[in-house]
Amino acid sequence: MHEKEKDLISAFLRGEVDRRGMLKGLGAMGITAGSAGTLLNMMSTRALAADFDWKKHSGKSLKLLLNKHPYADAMIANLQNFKDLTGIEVTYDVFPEDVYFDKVTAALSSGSTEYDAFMTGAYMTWTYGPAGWITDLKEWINDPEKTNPNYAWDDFLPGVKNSCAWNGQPGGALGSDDAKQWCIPWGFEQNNITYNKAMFDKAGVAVPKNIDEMITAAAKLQKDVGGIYGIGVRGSRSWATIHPGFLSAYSNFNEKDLNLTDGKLSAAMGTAGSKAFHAKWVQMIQESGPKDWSTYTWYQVGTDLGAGASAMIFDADILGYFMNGGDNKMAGQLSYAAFTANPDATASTPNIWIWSLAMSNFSKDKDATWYFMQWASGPEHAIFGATKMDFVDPVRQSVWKDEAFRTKLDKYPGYVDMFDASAAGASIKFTPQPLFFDVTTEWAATLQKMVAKEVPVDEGLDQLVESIDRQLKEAGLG
Amino acid sequence: METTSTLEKILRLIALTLVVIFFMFPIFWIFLMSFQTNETILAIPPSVIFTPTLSNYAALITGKLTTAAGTLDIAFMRNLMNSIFLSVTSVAIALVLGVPAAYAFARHKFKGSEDIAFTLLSFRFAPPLLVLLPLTQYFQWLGLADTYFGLIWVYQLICLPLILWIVRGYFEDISADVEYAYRIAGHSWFATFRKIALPLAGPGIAAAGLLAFIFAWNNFVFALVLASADKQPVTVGALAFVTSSGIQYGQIASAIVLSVTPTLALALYAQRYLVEGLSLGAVKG
Amino acid sequence: MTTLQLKNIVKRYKTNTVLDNLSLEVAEGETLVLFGPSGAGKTVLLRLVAGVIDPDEGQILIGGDDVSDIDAEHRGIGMAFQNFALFPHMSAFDNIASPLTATGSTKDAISAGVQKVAKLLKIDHVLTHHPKALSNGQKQRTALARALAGSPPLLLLDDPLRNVDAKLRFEMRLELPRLLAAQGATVVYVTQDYKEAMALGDRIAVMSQGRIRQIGTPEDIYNAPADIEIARLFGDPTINLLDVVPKSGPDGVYVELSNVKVALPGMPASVVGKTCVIGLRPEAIAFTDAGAAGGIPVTVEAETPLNEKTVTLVLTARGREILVSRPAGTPGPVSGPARIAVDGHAAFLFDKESGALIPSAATPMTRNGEAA
Amino acid sequence: MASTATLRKPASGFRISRKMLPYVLSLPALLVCIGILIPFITAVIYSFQRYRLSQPWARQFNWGENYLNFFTDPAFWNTLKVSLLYAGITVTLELLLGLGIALLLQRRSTVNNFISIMLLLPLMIAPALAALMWKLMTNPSFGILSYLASLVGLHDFRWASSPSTALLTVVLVDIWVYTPFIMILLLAGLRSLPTQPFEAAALDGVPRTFVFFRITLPMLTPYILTATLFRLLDSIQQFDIIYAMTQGGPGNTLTVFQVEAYLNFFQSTNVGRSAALMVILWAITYFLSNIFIKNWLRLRERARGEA
Repeated sequence: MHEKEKDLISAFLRGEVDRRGMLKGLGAMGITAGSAGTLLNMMSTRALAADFDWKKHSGKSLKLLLNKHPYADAMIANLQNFKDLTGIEVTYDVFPEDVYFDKVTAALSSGSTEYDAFMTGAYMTWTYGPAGWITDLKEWINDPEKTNPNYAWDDFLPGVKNSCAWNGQPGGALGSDDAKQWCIPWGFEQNNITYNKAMFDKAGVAVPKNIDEMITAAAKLQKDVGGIYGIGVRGSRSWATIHPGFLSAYSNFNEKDLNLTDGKLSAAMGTAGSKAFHAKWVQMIQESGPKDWSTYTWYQVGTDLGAGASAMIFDADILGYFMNGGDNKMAGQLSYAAFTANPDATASTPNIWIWSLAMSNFSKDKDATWYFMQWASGPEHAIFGATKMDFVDPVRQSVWKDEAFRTKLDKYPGYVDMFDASAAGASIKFTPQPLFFDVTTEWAATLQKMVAKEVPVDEGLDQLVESIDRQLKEAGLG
Repeated sequence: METTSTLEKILRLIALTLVVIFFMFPIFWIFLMSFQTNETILAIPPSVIFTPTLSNYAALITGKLTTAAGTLDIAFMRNLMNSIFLSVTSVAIALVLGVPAAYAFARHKFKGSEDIAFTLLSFRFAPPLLVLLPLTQYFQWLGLADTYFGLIWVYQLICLPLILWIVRGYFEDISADVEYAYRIAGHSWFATFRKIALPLAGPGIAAAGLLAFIFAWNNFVFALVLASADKQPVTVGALAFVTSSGIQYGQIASAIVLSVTPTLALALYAQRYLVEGLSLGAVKG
Repeated sequence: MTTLQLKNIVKRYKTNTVLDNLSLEVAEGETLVLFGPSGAGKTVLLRLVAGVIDPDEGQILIGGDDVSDIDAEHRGIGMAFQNFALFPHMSAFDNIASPLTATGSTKDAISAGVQKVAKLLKIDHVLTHHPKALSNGQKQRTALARALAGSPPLLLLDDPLRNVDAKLRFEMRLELPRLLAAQGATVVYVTQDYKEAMALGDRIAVMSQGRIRQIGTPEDIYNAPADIEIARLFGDPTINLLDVVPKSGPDGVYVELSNVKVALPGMPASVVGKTCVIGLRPEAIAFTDAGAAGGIPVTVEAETPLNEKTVTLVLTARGREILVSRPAGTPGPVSGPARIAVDGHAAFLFDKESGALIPSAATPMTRNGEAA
Repeated sequence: MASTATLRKPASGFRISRKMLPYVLSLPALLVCIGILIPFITAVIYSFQRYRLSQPWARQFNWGENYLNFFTDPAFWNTLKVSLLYAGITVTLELLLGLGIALLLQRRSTVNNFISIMLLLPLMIAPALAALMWKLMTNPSFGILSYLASLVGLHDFRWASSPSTALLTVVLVDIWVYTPFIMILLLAGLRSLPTQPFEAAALDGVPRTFVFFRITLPMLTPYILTATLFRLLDSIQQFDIIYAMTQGGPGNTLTVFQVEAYLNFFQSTNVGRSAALMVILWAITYFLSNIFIKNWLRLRERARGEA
């Protein structure tokens, strides 16, 4: 490598040149953005090495449990850098998403020492944490001996970071002072609108601004475009139906899943506001949702949008992101918008899904594991993933400020604006408690009954409240 | 029975055609899908007109899969090898263990034989989910977790009862006198078992083995829970095409085609045994 | 050649006692026929001897040695089965060779052995066939050849002629004694056919319901059947059985047949007044002249000439059927009224209730069977 | 020849007695399986505990409480009902269809043999993958089956997504996957029946329906029992197809035992309740198979007696 190039990169790393300037400079030297990224990483590695003993655990080996996901792919693509940096050998098991969490539960519940760290969602830590399977990471984050000075814990989006911290008390506020950091956020998903611009234009429909507009827009799209349905949302009998668009909109109306009074939890879906919202949601699906909505998961919602079978989705922004590429028929034709369901609300408050990294309590070498975790969630890898791979949505504010990343998102019209509009309000809206999956599964089943007109909305919610209160009591929480 | 009228022949033909259409159409459709990309698979309305591509098979065999989110490494061929290894070994061991036991139950009405036979069968109806958690824990302690040995042991739960109960029927249908004759002629029980009982029950053993093979092949919960990624069978491997950036239907279809091929080859090879062989009395009373 | 002894054998299947305290001895070189109806326990007995099943109680001795600890393959037995029990997946040659392969003979020795016995049984032309391709008679001969091939000292033949047609059975019945004699083995032969039993057996053991009812030479059994059942089973034409009530006269016990007194010399007085059945072999009855004393009047109904004898069916005044036999070629009435004379010495008297033979001082036999 | 020389004594002193032999033969199989008995017993113990993985501190024996709770839990009764209904419908239909197909293929011919092997194909596809494919084929937008249904006027047929047709759809997939299993066993049974009674009946001009119900069916009964037993055991434990197609929905339409237990275990991590559900399922299958085995043995014995 030429000295000039090295100098430029070093200047960037010292903060003297901004990223764009550096890339421009490198480009002028005849180096493409792709190889610039690699160069940058190599240089970063050196820069990192300068002020922290990365080699402390050299010669050790770690094993990861990963979900087949673009985040994991990005990490694997960059993994050699970590090995070079630390001398730690890393192996990994990747399992299909369909069975991933079954594998995690099986491995952890049996106390397997095989895996040191693994990918998880924040919701899952509400089980794993109290079960004693994962480690509170605060101890490491706050220890300058163990965490490199460039890690910048403050750089993480606060809503996201806090959503991964819980004090273990049923109903305890996420991110409270006594909260334990069960996992480190890696990448996350905000639930907003992804829409098919051409269809919107054809039907002459504007991007909906609230739930009522969404209902009418979806109906009009379905009617005017023809051969498609208006809006894609998930509907399977699973927690996954509740957490994306549905809960995002629900909480925008300041409705809650559970109430906490005097340390006791009780179902909160029985309010008038909740019933009104449920009625609208159900109506929207009945009128303009997918015909076989009750079998819809992430995959079907995305596939339909990508194949041009639906006009919009109210789901994870990164699902819309994926559908805008690859061999999807609608690749390059999708746009994004933040969504504020409540006409009275000032901003979007999406519920979020956070792919995170957690440390197994059964890990044989937690310090070495933390080395991997801080690298994998560190700023350098975040930039690499976001710019070179599909590591959206990144959880570090610095990445969102990164010019190269923002430029990359130009191909996704409205994505950056969508993010900026809703990031502040983005957090987990669920009440953290160990019966999370019981509550959400039953909630989804109730929605299915309502959509199938097996039960009226009011009555269905009353039954749901009754049943959940009973289960909470049975578990000693209510 | 052979006095079939023309009308009846036609009716039979129609019925058979309907049966073949019902059972074969989805297979045919999967086969077609395996030569398509998602773009044509997800056409509205569905269509049979497409330019066939071998890209799915190429992706599976080379282990490189291009998706909306970049190129992924997949271990499908390794999964396929695992499936073959696990199923073949499990069935082989189940045969080695199960056939002599079946012989014992068929030939020797010994004290408690029905109870033991029933106990062995009862393992088949213990829901796998029930034993899964304790099993993973015990395997952890015994160091059997993440070993082929452990997996093959657990697979016996699937294979052994099936083989035992089907082969038992075959042995019972062999005339005892034939075996006595060989014994009396001066041969040990083992020689008799090997030279008389085994060859005569051979078709039944082949048929039971094939059915056990199919059930072992289709299982995945045990491997998923008990082993790491490098030991997963094709049933888990094929789920890798359900990615967060979309379901790769073309690859799943070709994965199904590839994964069915060894079993189908085995079935066609053992055709004689399967259809004729069972007729020696598999389940006969 | 060896001896076979069974001592107090008991075999039960669940609650059903198949062999009930059965004892039996077979002498060296002897051919013993086990005769009895199906379900008598004959086949079970053979299997016990062969060693493929174990007795619940009792001892089996071969050549004087207790064999309860010796497996079937070491007992030195040849056995032929009623259903042939050929190995369906082996050629006739391999079937017959099976006792020879077990001893580890050389290929040539096996081949020579098979050829020899196959020639003897006239099946040397079908040795390459599988059982499926053999006729019933060939199967039967193959089965027999297999039993003989190893030159076993003890040969168990389980009704080998049961499943072959009449002609073949007739041929084999003539052929077998020669074969068995040539073999020089001790033989236990099971059959349900009295002629076979008479033709083949040095002695016959009559079995029913798990017990031996009578044992003795064919003549013994013929001349002194232990009960009505045995009397009826043995003999062709069948024995004449008539209900009688013996009376006491000056010359001893007598019975009346069509009001004609027939003296039964040597009968004990205790039978007087009891309901009995008299058994008269057809050859114990003869036609007499019309004027002779003690002649019983009958009507001749039909005559059947057999090879060496002529059998005549006659009716008594009360319409009871009686068979009369006389050596072929001797004169006799063909139709119409006639008189017959009964040889009281040759008559059997059975207790009607129990069916047991009532021993007479004149009966030339020693009782055997269950009492043994 | 000395008479004792006729006994060929065994060469070595080691000898497995006839009484021990069957035990020796069946022991390895039993030992291999008995290992599984330990986790099984452990699981039964779990079912008598209050045992949620997410509340390890609250783990304790609550004896029959998990079971007692079922009595007042409408979800449990629904599960019981749905499971039995599902098993009943699938096994009945598969039996009828399998028997019908076996009768169609009864005649021995190359074509029939080939068809019968090809019909096994659905069985060879892992049920989870088969369900995935069916889900695609019944998708209202891209699904070929939905398209074909719309051609015959069924425009709004919702397949697995409507409570009124979900059971039907899942049963359809189950039939598609598992009928071949019954078919192949019954076909083998049919082909092994002795020919004489049928020839005699044909000569006497006995009506064919009479022949079928009075000769074919009774003679086939042992085969039918075995096929039904294995199918019933699997069907009442169905998971793959239902979970992949509907996850137990819509509503609680298809929350069969295994789906409930799976969700209880893997998602709610309520081990105690999950184990109790499984133990009840196990008890049901034990009871059912006991009935079947008894009948099977009785039929075998009868067949033996006639032989």
